[in-house]
Amino acid sequence: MKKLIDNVEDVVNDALEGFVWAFPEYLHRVPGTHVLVRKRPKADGKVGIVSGGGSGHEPAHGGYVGYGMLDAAVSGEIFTSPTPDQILEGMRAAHHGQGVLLVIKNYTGDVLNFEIAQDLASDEGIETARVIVNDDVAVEDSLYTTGRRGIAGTVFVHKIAGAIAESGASLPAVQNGAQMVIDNVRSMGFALAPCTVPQAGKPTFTLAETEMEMGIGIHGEPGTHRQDVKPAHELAEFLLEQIAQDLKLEGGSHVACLINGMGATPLIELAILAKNVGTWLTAKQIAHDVVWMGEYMTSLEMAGASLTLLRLNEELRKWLHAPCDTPALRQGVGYDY
Amino acid sequence: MKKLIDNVEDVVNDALEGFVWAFPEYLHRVPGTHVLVRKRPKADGKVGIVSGGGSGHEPAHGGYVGYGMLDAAVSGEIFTSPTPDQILEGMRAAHHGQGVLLVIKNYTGDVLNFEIAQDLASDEGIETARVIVNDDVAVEDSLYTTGRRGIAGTVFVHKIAGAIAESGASLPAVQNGAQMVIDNVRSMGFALAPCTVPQAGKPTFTLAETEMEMGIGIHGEPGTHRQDVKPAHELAEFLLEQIAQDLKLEGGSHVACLINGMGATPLIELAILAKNVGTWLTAKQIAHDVVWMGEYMTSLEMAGASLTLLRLNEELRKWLHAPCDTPALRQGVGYDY
Amino acid sequence: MTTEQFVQLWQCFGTVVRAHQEHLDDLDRAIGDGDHGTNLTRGLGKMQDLWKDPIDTERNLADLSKKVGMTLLSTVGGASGALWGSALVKAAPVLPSASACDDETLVLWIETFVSNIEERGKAQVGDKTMVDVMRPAVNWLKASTQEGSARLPVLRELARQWSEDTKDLQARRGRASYLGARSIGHVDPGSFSSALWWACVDRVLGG
Amino acid sequence: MTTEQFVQLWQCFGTVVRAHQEHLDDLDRAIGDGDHGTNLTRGLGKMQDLWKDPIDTERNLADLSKKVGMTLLSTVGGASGALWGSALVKAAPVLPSASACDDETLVLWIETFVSNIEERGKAQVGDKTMVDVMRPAVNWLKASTQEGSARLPVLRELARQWSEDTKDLQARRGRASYLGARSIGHVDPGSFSSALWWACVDRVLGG
Ligand SMILES: Nc1ncnc2c1ncn2[C@@H]1O[C@H](COP(=O)(O)OP(=O)(O)O)[C@@H](O)[C@H]1O
Ligand SMILES: Nc1ncnc2c1ncn2[C@@H]1O[C@H](COP(=O)(O)OP(=O)(O)O)[C@@H](O)[C@H]1O
Ligand SMILES: [Mg+2]
Ligand SMILES: [Mg+2]
Ligand SMILES: [Mg+2]
Ligand SMILES: [Mg+2]
Repeated sequence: MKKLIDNVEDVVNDALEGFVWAFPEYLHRVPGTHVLVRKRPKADGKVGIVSGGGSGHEPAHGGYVGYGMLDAAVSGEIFTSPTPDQILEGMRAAHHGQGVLLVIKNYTGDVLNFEIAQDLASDEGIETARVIVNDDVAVEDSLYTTGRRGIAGTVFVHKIAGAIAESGASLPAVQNGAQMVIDNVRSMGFALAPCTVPQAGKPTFTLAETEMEMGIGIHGEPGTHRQDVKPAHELAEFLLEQIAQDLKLEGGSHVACLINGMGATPLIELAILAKNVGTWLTAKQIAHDVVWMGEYMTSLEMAGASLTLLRLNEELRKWLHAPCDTPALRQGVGYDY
Repeated sequence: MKKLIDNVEDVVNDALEGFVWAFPEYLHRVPGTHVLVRKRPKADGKVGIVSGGGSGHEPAHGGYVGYGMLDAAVSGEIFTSPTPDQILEGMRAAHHGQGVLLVIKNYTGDVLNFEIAQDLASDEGIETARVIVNDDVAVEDSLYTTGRRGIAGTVFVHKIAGAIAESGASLPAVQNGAQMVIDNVRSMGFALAPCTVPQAGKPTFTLAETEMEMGIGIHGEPGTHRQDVKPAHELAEFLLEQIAQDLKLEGGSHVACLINGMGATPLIELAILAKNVGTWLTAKQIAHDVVWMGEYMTSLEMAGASLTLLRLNEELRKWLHAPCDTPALRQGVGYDY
Repeated sequence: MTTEQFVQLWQCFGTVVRAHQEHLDDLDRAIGDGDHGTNLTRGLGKMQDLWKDPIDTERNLADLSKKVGMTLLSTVGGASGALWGSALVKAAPVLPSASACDDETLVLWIETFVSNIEERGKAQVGDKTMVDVMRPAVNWLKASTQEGSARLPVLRELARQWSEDTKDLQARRGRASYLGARSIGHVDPGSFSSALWWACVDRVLGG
Repeated sequence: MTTEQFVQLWQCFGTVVRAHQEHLDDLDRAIGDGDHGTNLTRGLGKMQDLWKDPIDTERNLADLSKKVGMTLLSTVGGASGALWGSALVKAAPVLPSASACDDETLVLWIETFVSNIEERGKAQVGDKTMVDVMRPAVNWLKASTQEGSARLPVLRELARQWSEDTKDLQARRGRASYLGARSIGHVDPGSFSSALWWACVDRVLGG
């Protein structure tokens, strides 16, 4: 295991320190916690938004703390959901009198720990609501199981819920907006090479030089199946077909796209994937509006990518285009030509 | 070689298409060329800025095309400087009546091809000037050799020259500003794992599981020496000492920092490196202003990082903080709390 | 059960889990995210740290259950941390605020926190989780007519077997459920650590 | 040299470089960026494409030199593309706008483009570049008293040796110079491809 780290035990703490050091105008760390909050808090009277999860998904989630997105991000150990006491700290910091929305990715550990934290916050008189992101179409959605995982589509939830909250909307309105995103967003990913959790010291799975893993999550979990490495256009087609089928997209639909690198896949390869996404959408006569391409929700140094489509309506489009200013996502720079 | 591509021959073309598809509001491709230009060109009467080089350094250079940075970026094949005819196309597209500044990284191929293009542009009546970036302290600076390489520090040149040009300054003024950056910027990098040029199909060098390469460039070139993998704080110290010595930094100096990933190193590791950079600067009583952390100038899927320090004065600081709006770097989002 | 035994039980669990950390991680790597051993070791290690000094004066089983629960809740993370932690906190009132309890109360305490795990996790026997060991174990204890200390070595072996039996199941809860049919053929890590817990119950309270 | 021979010379160079592409890339990988073979193959291949149809009517050596130069300039990229390309363009006027030239003009043409390479690249013999083959080769040609066609096989072997001799040098120009002393012990890729060019000169114009 070759990693640019000092000590496997300190990885999360050191990275949080590095983030705060690199983005002092955006981030503040609640002392003694794994909680990053906005340096300049939101105005009172606006709904706070807290997200979080295991570490190892950077820039998620600390990278999305800032104007127009999150108020606080809570980090667990690598790939391990944060604990309720930490989440509670995040909720306290994010609370500006109008309640707090929790954005939770659908993993048992995350759901349970956030749920317990929500109980604790209620005990303190903090009004809370939550949404559970479950965008991964690689996993069957069934009432009788845990359902689908939450992966990169979460970033669209941050963006849109953040914009709604920034507008001064109520907690139910922010929650509804977030849920509208969740109802319309689907993702799927694959790995060309696995990742290694620092403390474990060995890869989460192994692949031969010609193999890839389809339908992976963001924790180095094995995916749905293993197959020979395919060219980018076949991968794009396969993922898009799964997603589009689940979303029941058809000619004339409007979508936003997220072409997300898993950590070790360089931008030049993501751009090639993007080109193929564009070709496919055009062929299907599906219009696209926003495209995000880069590393938004990673899995340590896994090589691979995920695709996310968000079906847009007028409302979602409006919030998606609203300005935001965070370490990882900034848009809406104003200037004269 | 596992890559997310369709065809080794089409990598550069496909990636350019993907970039333009993903960033339509920023980028336009000059038809039939490898030139990306601003979708909304700069106003007439302002100096144009053209940069470029081999592909494989994404987001460099197309990612820096936009308001406040570049007017055009010219891409060669992977790690191969672009040809004069392509560079000339870029200069034509970037020319708005006040001349064009060429930002060239100090590689023989780049320097020669840009030089020839400059001659061709002059023949067409385009006034030109150029600067040569040579920030890599891993390489000895000698009059009797090619001198130092240009690496990640180039992005500071783009940022500051871009801001000066946007202000309406003359070609000599933009060139002087760019040169001031070059005189004050130094970088050095290392690799934990090599990269593979798609057409070659094999790594540019090989490293044992415990080895790393110090002083690498951005083309998969071998560096200055090979050594055992070291913890992040030792690497940070070593690089910073080389850089600070060359820049003659001392307590009280002000710098901007770029913590740059080489392609496969995830953000969490860059953050750990950043933390150590912060610790070192504090210990040396060197004040820092701007920090950029992420992938700014990569080397395909090489694992590793480079550090860059730019010694700041009031003027450089001002231009560094000016807004810019490009695919890869945006700052200056305006909003009310 | 005395407070000494209570503390010994969790110290034993910490030691045994640490010894099996890599195996637990490996089990979790196969059908989860490879951190189950690391998670429990972190939390139980923290608890052992708290108890490094001569056992404090807190000779109060209810408080101890709450304390262990809170500690696990804030240090383990993941699904297992939330389940063990919150269940122990919720089950604490079942124990007396005294330095010992009888066997019946002990079983009721276990029954209560297992029920809490089931409720919180919405898991049933057969879902391929820790419940596949915890629930049959409590039921067996309740149904058993043997003496408390004599029956525990038997239960310890049964728990081990119940964990082994999760191998043939398809996961319906937890991270392994994302794998669908691919989860079949692997032992559930949480069931394995649960069996280790029963081994400690035997070691500390058994004959 | 006739226009036919001129075309044959570059077609030969394209074929021979393609055959040695991997070796040239390997040489460049050791002390550069591993693309020298790929670069030249791309450019020379493009030229072969242009000539696929029966050689055009352009029976004009000066134009051909310019055309080859422009093609290399716009397709090879890197240091070698700029050097070969611009030098051939600049040397074109030395050749007659006719379908043949005498030996003296041929040598003057080579001398001119080699000088151009030296000027543009600011490289001298000993800097571990293509100049280490090109310059001694022209000088030897000029000094030689042998017949044109007979001396070429000798020169071809000499060029090969001069390229081999770059192994012991430390690079002072081009990408290899960044390696400092670490560049010693490897043959310069550009010198090797230059020797291949001289081999083609021999094959097309030699005895
Ligand atoms: N809903 C649930 N109910 C009961 N037990 C569960 C549930 N989900 C997961 N578990 C148990 O938790 C174990 C995984 O714990 P751990 O690896 O520490 O957490 P995570 O899955 O969050 O990484 C599983 O092996 C399973 O036994
Ligand atoms: N300044 C120079 N003068 C003459 N020849 C040079 C110079 N710089 C490089 N070369 C030659 O070019 C060769 C490298 O060509 P190539 O690999 O195609 O370009 P690049 O170095 O840009 O990748 C070197 O081996 C050397 O012979
Ligand atoms: Mg986990
Ligand atoms: Mg090159
Ligand atoms: Mg786990
Ligand atoms: Mg080369």
